[in-house]
Amino acid sequence: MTPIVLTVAWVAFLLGMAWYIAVLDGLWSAAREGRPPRAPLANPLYRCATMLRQQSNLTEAPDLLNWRLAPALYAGLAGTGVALVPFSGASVLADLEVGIVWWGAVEALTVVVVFLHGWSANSQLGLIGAYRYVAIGLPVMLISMFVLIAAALPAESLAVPKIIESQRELWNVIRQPLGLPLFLLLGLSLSFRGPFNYADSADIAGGTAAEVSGAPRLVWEFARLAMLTAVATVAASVFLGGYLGPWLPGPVWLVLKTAAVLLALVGLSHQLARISPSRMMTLIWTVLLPLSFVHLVWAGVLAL
Amino acid sequence: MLERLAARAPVPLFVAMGRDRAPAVERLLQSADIDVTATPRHASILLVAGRVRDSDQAYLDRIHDQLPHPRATFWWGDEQGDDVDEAQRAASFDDPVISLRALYRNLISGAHASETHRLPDEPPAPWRGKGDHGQGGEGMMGGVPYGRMMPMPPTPDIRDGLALDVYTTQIGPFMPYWPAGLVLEVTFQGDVIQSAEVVQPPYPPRDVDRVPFDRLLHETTALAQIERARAAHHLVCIARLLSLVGLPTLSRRAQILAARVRANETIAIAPLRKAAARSGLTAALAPGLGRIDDRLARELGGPAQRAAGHAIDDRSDNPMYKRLDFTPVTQTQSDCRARLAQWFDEAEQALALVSAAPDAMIGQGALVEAPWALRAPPVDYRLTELLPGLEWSEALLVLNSFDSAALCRMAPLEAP
Amino acid sequence: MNVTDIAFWIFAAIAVVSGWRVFCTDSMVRASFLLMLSFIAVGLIMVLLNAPYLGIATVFMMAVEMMVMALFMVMYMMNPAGLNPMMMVHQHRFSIAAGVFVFAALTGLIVVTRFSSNPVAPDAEVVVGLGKELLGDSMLIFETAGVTLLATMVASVILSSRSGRFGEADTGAVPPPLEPGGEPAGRQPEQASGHAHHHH
Amino acid sequence: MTLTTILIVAAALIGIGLYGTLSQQSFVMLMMGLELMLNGVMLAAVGFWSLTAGGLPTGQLLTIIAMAVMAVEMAVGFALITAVYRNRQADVTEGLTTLKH
Repeated sequence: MTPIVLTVAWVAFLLGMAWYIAVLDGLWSAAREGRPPRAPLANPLYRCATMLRQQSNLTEAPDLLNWRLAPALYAGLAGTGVALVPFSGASVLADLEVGIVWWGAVEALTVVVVFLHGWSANSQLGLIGAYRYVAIGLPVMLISMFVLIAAALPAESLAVPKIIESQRELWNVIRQPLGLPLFLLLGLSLSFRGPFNYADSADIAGGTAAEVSGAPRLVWEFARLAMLTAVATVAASVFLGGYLGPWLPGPVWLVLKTAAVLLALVGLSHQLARISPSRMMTLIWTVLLPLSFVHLVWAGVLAL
Repeated sequence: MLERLAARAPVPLFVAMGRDRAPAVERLLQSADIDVTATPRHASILLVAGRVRDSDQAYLDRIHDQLPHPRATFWWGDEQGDDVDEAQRAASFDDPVISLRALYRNLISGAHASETHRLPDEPPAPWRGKGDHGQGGEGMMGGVPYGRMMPMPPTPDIRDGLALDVYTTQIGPFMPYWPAGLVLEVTFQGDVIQSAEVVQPPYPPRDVDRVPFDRLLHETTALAQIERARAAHHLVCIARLLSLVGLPTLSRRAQILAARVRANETIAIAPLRKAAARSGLTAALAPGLGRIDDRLARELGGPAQRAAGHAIDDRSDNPMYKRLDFTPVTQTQSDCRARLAQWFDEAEQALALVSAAPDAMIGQGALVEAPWALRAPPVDYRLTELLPGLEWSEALLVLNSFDSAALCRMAPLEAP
Repeated sequence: MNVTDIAFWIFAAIAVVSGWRVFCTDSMVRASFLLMLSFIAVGLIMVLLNAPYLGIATVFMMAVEMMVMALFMVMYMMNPAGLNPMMMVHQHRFSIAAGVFVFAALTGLIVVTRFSSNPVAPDAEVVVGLGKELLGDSMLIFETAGVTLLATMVASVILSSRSGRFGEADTGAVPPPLEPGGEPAGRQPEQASGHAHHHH
Repeated sequence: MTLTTILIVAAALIGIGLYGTLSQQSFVMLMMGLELMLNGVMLAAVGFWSLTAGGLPTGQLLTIIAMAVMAVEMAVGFALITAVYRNRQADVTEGLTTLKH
């Protein structure tokens, strides 16, 4: 594929998957509430139009540069995450030798961007959301780094394409069974959904997004979906063999696997209750992080 | 094109819950055509449900001015005079969804003009700042923007003694998941509450929940009606907690159940309870969170008292209930978990009573326990003693683990 | 000038300007994120210099570090959320002179020195080389760094925890007297504390 | 992009860092100055490694060690600030006077 085709495919993939998640969200909640869904396919578009129609308001003395930049940066980070992943053996937008390290940087910068979004609006509930997010986001990021290092071990490389190629015989999800579940938690945390929604939850009136309206809000909401897509794409590639698969062409396999991971993520976000931030911190530091150590040791022993 | 698409979206609505809001408010909020937002910044229509105290008007105006254009206000069940446009009000017994949709469509297309600011859009005090971002000046403490207070001197943190700056702000009365009408002045360190003071007490329980109990004072009333009102009240309380722990879909299910109970339909609570338990609702409420001491539980009465293990219920002495072998359910722990379990148990028990004696009548003036403690004495305990030391999210759970009658009693206006 | 040169100059300008703005901005949060921007620009220069692992690891590490830094800033500056600007400097003229002098001296040295030229081959496997070095010949150095980090973690937890050596830190962990009934051992701090000072 | 230009940029970062370290009253801002100096050192190290050492792996190792030093500096620095703050409520250098006289 030429770079132009790849770029178009990349944009279409991000937009399409964001729409897919929004549709899934609608269907899942309708099913759980026991009512018919309301225009399930078009509803996300209607909502987009509503946000575009609204004025983008200002607060008193916000840090306007950071406030407007944060949604765009968040979406951009998600975009670079997806760009790391090859659609097929020969077509990858960003063929980075240290792809996994860049993904780590994406996670770290996401925490910064979300904090900035909450901080720069100059509003107390947004700031509480921002602080909470940092407290939870940083340790979850550590977990995902251990998980990804474990996945890089059998491939003997930090590049995403090589990690995919190393799964020709056996997918990492079977070789390293703890990896995918731990990585899915990262997905919920990076896009703050369901049990990990400490940044934008309703108990702090929308948190970091409490003061934003209009087009910037649309970008912010899209960026959350795009980040979830990025996590699912990386998960599909690192644990489920990415484009590898019989009969169908590679890109189709990647899309199918990503869609399946997204279904799991949406399900998890709707099915699990949120515990208080301090208890979540305890859970992460005392249970999940040690679990990721065990996982890394296990992967290391296997790789020997 | 954009307008046509936007007009078909669910109406983004911010609800300001007033006193005596319409019985159908829960039903409205779970309609798929309505999108209840957590902040006024995301809404296009400000729905004022019920009456608003005069002292809340200023808060309401501030919320109104936070709605992005195009925006409009809709009064529901408030006896606003004829000066309010027909398109922007509904009587409390009306279903306003159709009017709301029409108003929203006209707002989007421009047929209905967007409302202007109600308050002057200017700082509350004269500008006294400097600097790029307009917040202040120079020196060790920075500036004093708009003559506002600078941070308080640090106080030792409740948890680990690290003395840091605190931040004081007013919260309420129209915050989502917040007891309607309550205004607290809260001092935070991070998101931990250091102290709280009542500025305005919450609204008393709604009329809709009291109807069968008030009727009982002067006429014979069906047991089924009384118990249905109880189950509906408890389900609404449960729904609030479900929302707070991040299960909005289950919360809407509880609201739908409450509306159906009120509409005399036969429902089962067990599936909801099971789904909530499977989603980790109990795990989300830390054991011991919001535990109250025995004395307070006794003074509060009602479900809070029974959640503390005291089997005290007016229904125990009623001959009709005695005939149905009624014994009060109780819990032991007296914390948020126990009160939630108590609501579930009592709602299930109420529906069991309905199906056991669908035609039973209770004689006029008989003593029957209300969903909350109707005749409990004033409490010598303040909500403001319960909150310090809690994180914001925990504080909200604790607040919502009490019914509005208990909150009213715990949060009277402190004498100046 | 090729693309690499243009990119280098852009990143260099970002690194230096944002590094300078760190000490001019009046908000703590902005200061730490400006420093992060400076580090990111340097990290990207490293990528241009054929060190992709080091460059991107710098971005990754500094994003985390500056996030933590921002939180600490807000915690310890008597300034809610770092939203109020302030200017807190001492010996300002001397510091400027020292900074300019060091820059001028280093630049002078750099300009007069002749460096040998032996650039890294474009097709060299630098990441593999670094990995082999870290876990091969230089394993001892690498492990020493690891153990040092572990010791640091232990030390910082001990230093920052509430329970001090002689009782709770915030109530004043006073060492016991050397003779019974005497003055506490060690030097006593004066009562004037930095913080109380600001609230005059 | 020659070694000279890279080193001049690094020198500028070190100079600014030194200015910050000497001029800032707040502990945390002071640490920022130190970090900026280390930033310049890292850039210089990678510049030397890339353009004069012909890709010798130990050159990269030096930068990794500089990063570790930065992490140590930061962790110990914050721990000390917290300890001092608990004791004295001090967050600026003038708040500490016991080593004077």
